[in-house]
Amino acid sequence: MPAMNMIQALNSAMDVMLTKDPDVLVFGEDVGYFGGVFRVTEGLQKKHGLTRCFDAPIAEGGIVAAAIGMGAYGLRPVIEIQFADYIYPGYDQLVSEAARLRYRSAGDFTAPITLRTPYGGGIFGGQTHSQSPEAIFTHVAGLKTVIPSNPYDAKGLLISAIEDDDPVIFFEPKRLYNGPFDGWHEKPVEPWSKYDLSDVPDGHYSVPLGKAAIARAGDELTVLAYGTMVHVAIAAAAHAEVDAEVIDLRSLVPLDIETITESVNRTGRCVVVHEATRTSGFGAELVALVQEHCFYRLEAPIERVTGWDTPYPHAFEWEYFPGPKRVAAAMRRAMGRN
Amino acid sequence: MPAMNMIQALNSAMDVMLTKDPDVLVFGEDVGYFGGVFRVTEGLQKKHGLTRCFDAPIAEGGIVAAAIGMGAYGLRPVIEIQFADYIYPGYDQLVSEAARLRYRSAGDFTAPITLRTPYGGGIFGGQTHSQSPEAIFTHVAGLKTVIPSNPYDAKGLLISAIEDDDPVIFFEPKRLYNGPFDGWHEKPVEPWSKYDLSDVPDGHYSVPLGKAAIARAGDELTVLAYGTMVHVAIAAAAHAEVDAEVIDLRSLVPLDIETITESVNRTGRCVVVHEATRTSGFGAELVALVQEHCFYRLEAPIERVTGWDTPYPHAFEWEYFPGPKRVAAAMRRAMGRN
Amino acid sequence: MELTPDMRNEPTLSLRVPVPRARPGDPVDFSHIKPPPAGAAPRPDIREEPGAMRDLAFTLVRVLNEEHEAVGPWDPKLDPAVLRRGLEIMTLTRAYDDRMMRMQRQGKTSFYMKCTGEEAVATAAALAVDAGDMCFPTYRQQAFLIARGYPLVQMMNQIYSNADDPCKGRQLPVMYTSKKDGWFTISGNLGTQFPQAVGWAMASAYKGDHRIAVGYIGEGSTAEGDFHAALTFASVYRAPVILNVVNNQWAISSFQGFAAGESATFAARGIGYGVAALRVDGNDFLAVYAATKWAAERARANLGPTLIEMFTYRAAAHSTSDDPSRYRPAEEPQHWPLGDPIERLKQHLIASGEWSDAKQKTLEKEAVEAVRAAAKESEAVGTLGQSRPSAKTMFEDVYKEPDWRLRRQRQEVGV
Amino acid sequence: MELTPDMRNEPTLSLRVPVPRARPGDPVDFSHIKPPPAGAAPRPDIREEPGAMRDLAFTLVRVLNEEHEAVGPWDPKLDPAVLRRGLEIMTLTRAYDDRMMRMQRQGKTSFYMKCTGEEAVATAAALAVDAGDMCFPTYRQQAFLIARGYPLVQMMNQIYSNADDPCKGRQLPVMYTSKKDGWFTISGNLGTQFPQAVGWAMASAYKGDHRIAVGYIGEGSTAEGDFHAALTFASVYRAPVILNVVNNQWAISSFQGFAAGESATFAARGIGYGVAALRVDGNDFLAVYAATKWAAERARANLGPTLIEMFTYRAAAHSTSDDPSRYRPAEEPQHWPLGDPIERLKQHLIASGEWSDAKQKTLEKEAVEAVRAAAKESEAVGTLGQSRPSAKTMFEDVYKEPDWRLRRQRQEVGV
Ligand SMILES: Cc1ncc(C[n+]2csc(CCOP(=O)(O)OP(=O)(O)O)c2C)c(N)n1
Ligand SMILES: Cc1ncc(C[n+]2csc(CCOP(=O)(O)OP(=O)(O)O)c2C)c(N)n1
Ligand SMILES: [Mg+2]
Ligand SMILES: [Mg+2]
Repeated sequence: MPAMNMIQALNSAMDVMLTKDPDVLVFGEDVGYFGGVFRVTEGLQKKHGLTRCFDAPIAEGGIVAAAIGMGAYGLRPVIEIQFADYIYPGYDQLVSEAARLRYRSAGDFTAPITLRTPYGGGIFGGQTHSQSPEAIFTHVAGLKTVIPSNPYDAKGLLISAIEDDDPVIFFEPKRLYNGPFDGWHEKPVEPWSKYDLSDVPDGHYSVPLGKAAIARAGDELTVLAYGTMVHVAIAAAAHAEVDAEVIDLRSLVPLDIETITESVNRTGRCVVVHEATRTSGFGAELVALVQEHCFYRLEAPIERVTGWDTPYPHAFEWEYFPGPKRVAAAMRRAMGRN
Repeated sequence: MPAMNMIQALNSAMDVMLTKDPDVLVFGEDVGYFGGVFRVTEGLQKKHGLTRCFDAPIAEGGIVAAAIGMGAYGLRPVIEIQFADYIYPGYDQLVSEAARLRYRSAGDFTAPITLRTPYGGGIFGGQTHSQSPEAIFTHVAGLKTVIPSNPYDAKGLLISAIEDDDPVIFFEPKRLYNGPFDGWHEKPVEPWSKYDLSDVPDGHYSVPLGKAAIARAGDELTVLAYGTMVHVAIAAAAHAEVDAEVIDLRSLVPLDIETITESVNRTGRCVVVHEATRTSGFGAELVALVQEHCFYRLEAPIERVTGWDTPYPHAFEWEYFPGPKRVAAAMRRAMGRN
Repeated sequence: MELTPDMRNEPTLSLRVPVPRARPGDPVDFSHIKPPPAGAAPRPDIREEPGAMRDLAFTLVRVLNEEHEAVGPWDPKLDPAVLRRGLEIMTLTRAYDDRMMRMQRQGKTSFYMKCTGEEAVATAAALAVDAGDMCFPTYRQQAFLIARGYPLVQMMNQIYSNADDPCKGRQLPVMYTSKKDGWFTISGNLGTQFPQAVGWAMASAYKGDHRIAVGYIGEGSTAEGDFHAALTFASVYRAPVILNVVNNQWAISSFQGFAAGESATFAARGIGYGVAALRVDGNDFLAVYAATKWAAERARANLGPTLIEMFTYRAAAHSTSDDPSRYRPAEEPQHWPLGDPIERLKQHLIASGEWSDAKQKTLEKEAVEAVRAAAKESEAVGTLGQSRPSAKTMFEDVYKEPDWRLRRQRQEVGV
Repeated sequence: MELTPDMRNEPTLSLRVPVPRARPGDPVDFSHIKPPPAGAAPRPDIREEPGAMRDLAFTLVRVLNEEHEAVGPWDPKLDPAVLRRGLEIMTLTRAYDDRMMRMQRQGKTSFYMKCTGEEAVATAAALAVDAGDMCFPTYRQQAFLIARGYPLVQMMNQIYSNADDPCKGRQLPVMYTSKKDGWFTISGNLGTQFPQAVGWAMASAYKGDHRIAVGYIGEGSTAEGDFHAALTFASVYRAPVILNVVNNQWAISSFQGFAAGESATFAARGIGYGVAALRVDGNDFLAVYAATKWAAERARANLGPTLIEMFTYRAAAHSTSDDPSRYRPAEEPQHWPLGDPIERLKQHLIASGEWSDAKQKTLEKEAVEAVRAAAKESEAVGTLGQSRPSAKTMFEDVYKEPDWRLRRQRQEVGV
């Protein structure tokens, strides 16, 4: 099996789906001839043709709206929003339309669209190239929200998203595109090819939505994480010397509540991590669910390690990013070992 | 003191501020000559003139953007979004601009705008006239989010919001405009004039942002609520026969964590209620905070009573609305009395 | 020395806020509306470049003259049977509107919206396009759905959110859906469906289909960003779509000046995108038909989108929640210079010997009867609150399959 | 029997996706750009109705002819001192761009964006408006800020996010702010500032001020809903604002066809809103100056907004993250038919006996020197990562006063 980085894996997922299903098409700003600013769609236009992978006007709302219309017709559009920070002009179409089409029409119309967008910080992108807006989609009934943490899942989940009959917001951790990143930002980056999860089959396969993965098995404490933070959590466990079970949620909606509950009921301790601002982040929902489901097993308060309640500042990227030190400190607090 | 319903109290707040500060102006769809579809701005144009209270194009994004430009100039615009359900086209301007102007310019520019909008269900408005999107604003660093529950607070909080130098999203519980509503929807509605909190002074006064109120004192359990749900919680306490302390948060950001913590540490039990969809609603943040601050005093899982994870369906309004029965059931569960 | 602005002898700036010509109590003033004579506007070949027909955005395509004759190059030369069918649909729509409005007043439903005075806009368009074409309506094109033969009783079931409501009680009244009839599910959010129509049309083109999309937006809602997205995408991808702006002069209480309608026509918006644009007398059934047909031919010939401003007047209240006498002279509707679409088509048919006042009376009676019969059937199922779909359906269709949250929430409701 | 579409003898639909005339490897093709002769466009009185000057949206206002003379009604007849000042600013801007680009390549900062080839667009406008007017720039109008006399060293401090950065290390490089210099804080989000400029102008009008706003947007970004909001609000409230579309042909890798630039000009967008619209040779300093001056006079006389398409070319990469040779012929910039703005202004000054090649050489040397001196000063404070504001500032300015969350979070960081 070829070693793929996350960019290649995502590209392969679209390539496979474009080949398999004539109703799949891909569009977005700069995704056509150029292949996208992160090169995730590179070569797709050349291989599949001008009308199957093409550029779009700089109008995120229009891109989503056009995709909804196409979905209503019967296509499966895959759209790219260049940075998650630029998704807001499309928010109305996603919330008021894509999410509700099936419900309001009692199944008469649906919007089987996949919206891909790179999210997260750690690339010195400043406040408009670093955001993690996943929470505001998880609040919306009718949308699914998916975030992979490695090439294998990226491809398998993206294929599932494209094949899914509901609208899926697919966040790509851009800090992981070229290699895993554990938050020790001064260490050199290792390419994905050194990791097992870069063994990505060339052809079609899928990873189901709604099924979490155990990224690191452990017994002392449960970490709930997704995307970039999965790797940070693993690094933090080593740093904290805590035998943490790191759950890679993979999809936030639908959420694999069983895996979460089983783990926390076993460990009795839980740390939730994400890069997004803390207040009303998806971590709040996770904390709420864990305390609802595991209250009587909890031995310590559930900790949240998150971005601060500020924008993502350019020069203070590493103070903002919830790196392994902060996660480790939370783990130790949760263990009563501080 | 005159008895005012909430509409009159809000109108009076704007009247007072238009009179007091020439930099205050009011605009939005249908708010000028007509006085707004809920008549909250009635008479303001006539009294203060065409350029101080006027209609706007049907462009929520444009309304917010214009207000930001005005704020940058030095005005204090008060804008109305006709229904909270229609706020999403303005979301980008609120999140990417209003919320960040001060931060990104290091205080060089600010956006002292107040955005008023009616929210919530219970008026047979169907899914596009019933939403409660407060959570998606509380997630955004730089925005304040305020929700009054009675005429006195409505006026005092709105004056505070207009005088505040940061952008404030001011949600008006439309089900409470004409009288309190405790969720027993088959009971006749009583007008505000029968209630003390309709004693609203004519002139200028303010209720500070960030200070919760004890809507009902109690010792057995703490309910965290805001807007319409304050009244439902009080009714539910009676129905459940639980001596609940009902905290009316009044502002979600800034949040009065002290009042919350003090109460829950005392009662050891907590129920959080809101009308918005459950997942990633502001209730999740409240649960997270309470378990972070009061973990060792909690005697039962914190309960959430919320709207379902569906749109707000026209014919199933009362199944959707988290009425006193559902809140009471949660109280009794929290008390171990079910 | 440079003069600073306040040293110059300049007036100060002042903020201009649009004001309509007449408010309650003022005399009606339509003196600014000067409809050109019927037949005057040229009809370009569909292959003409949009840039060569910009003038059509500033005039008014009209076919019916003062003598009720069809004149000029836009006369679609329709078979009288089609005209009678149009009259029938419009008459039925008006009867339907009247009854549903009364039903709301009687508390049988929560809300209703009439299209009185605008019936031709949707009716003629529906007859001018093909059955497979998809309509992306606003809440004011019920005549289009009626023209497609959708059963009145189903419409009423939706209005009543009753047990047979095709929307399963989820939508506010008037938000119909019917994919098989080429009718897109109506959104309560203004404007959103306009660029969706373009996306649908792009999909049809992508698939090498023949079907086109027909989108609608109110003139007030053209201010939304979605309007601009629709025009941009339609132009860039030359989508086979007809984009209709229904300029009925009012957006609830705001006159069209608040959508920049004082400064230019809405059809003129097309010019900046290189989109062919027509401005049409929306109360002239024949003009609406001809313009729609022309636009449909262009679209089907891969010549791209057409923007049509349907110039008309909202004769009734915005909705049952509205009272227009608070913001416009009560007599304004009667003075609308372009008349009533039903009356005008009727007169044309009479003038051409195809109709009579007596026949119209009969038609009206039949329409009222048809509505009454449908109402009886629908009300037997139930009006709002009397019957409704099973409560468990409330948790369905959020996703194709409910996840654990929805299953659990449904259990909590006990259904 | 009615013919269904596929029974008709019609071609099937097909989706049209725009394609630029030349890709890497292809010969450069600017044959579609046919600039009219300088001096040909009429210059209407500022009081003229926008509807009477629609043609100006389809031509190109040009002043400098092939012989480097200023000709025609738009000749602003500028004092040579102003022209030399313009040349100075443009030359300085280019030197600044070159150095900062190199600094990024050397790892001294994370990101940079040049405006090479577009210097006249911002420079001439800055000189044509008043000091109190507020500029709402994109990231490509640095020449405007330089023209306002803002210190280069401050700009560099921002680029380096160093201890003296006026944005306190919070913003991506090039996102300057300076209220006192009439320069609005730049947003990373495209388009958002365009309707804000209108709001600012409305506020100025509301207060009976004299100041106007000058907004900028790239041609690619005109597709955003914000562009439409700006035009709508400017038209409705007749705001004293100049709305500039900088059409530099490219939006990263997408040519202007993806913003509907193949079907009409960007200036033509103004027509649909009844907004006065000019299309201007953006590489002609005199034309940009004259058009801006005209628009400013209109605005200050309460005559409302003007939309100006600045027709130019992005000669450099989009940003330091971009490589244009991947999507356009590498030689395209050299073939741009409207030349280089600095070269053209220089030749004009030489032709009018006000300048020489030798003087230009000196000016260039001085510019490089000025930039070097500023860089020395700024780099002494620190390049990216070498110095920065105190980390506690990270929690300031989220609100006027931090709430308990921010105080607690700051404590957690230990600053
Ligand atoms: C996004 C959004 N904003 C506001 C509203 C509230 N609203 C409903 S109808 C209406 C007026 C629409 O006027 P117009 O577009 O002219 O259509 P008409 O009613 O005249 O057919 C408004 C403001 C809404 N439904 N959606
Ligand atoms: C809302 C938003 N969408 C996308 C982007 C990413 N982006 C940055 S610059 C750019 C191209 C802009 O092109 P144009 O408007 O023509 O301006 P130019 O760069 O040519 O000056 C894009 C797509 C963004 N910054 N903001
Ligand atoms: Mg209207
Ligand atoms: Mg550009």
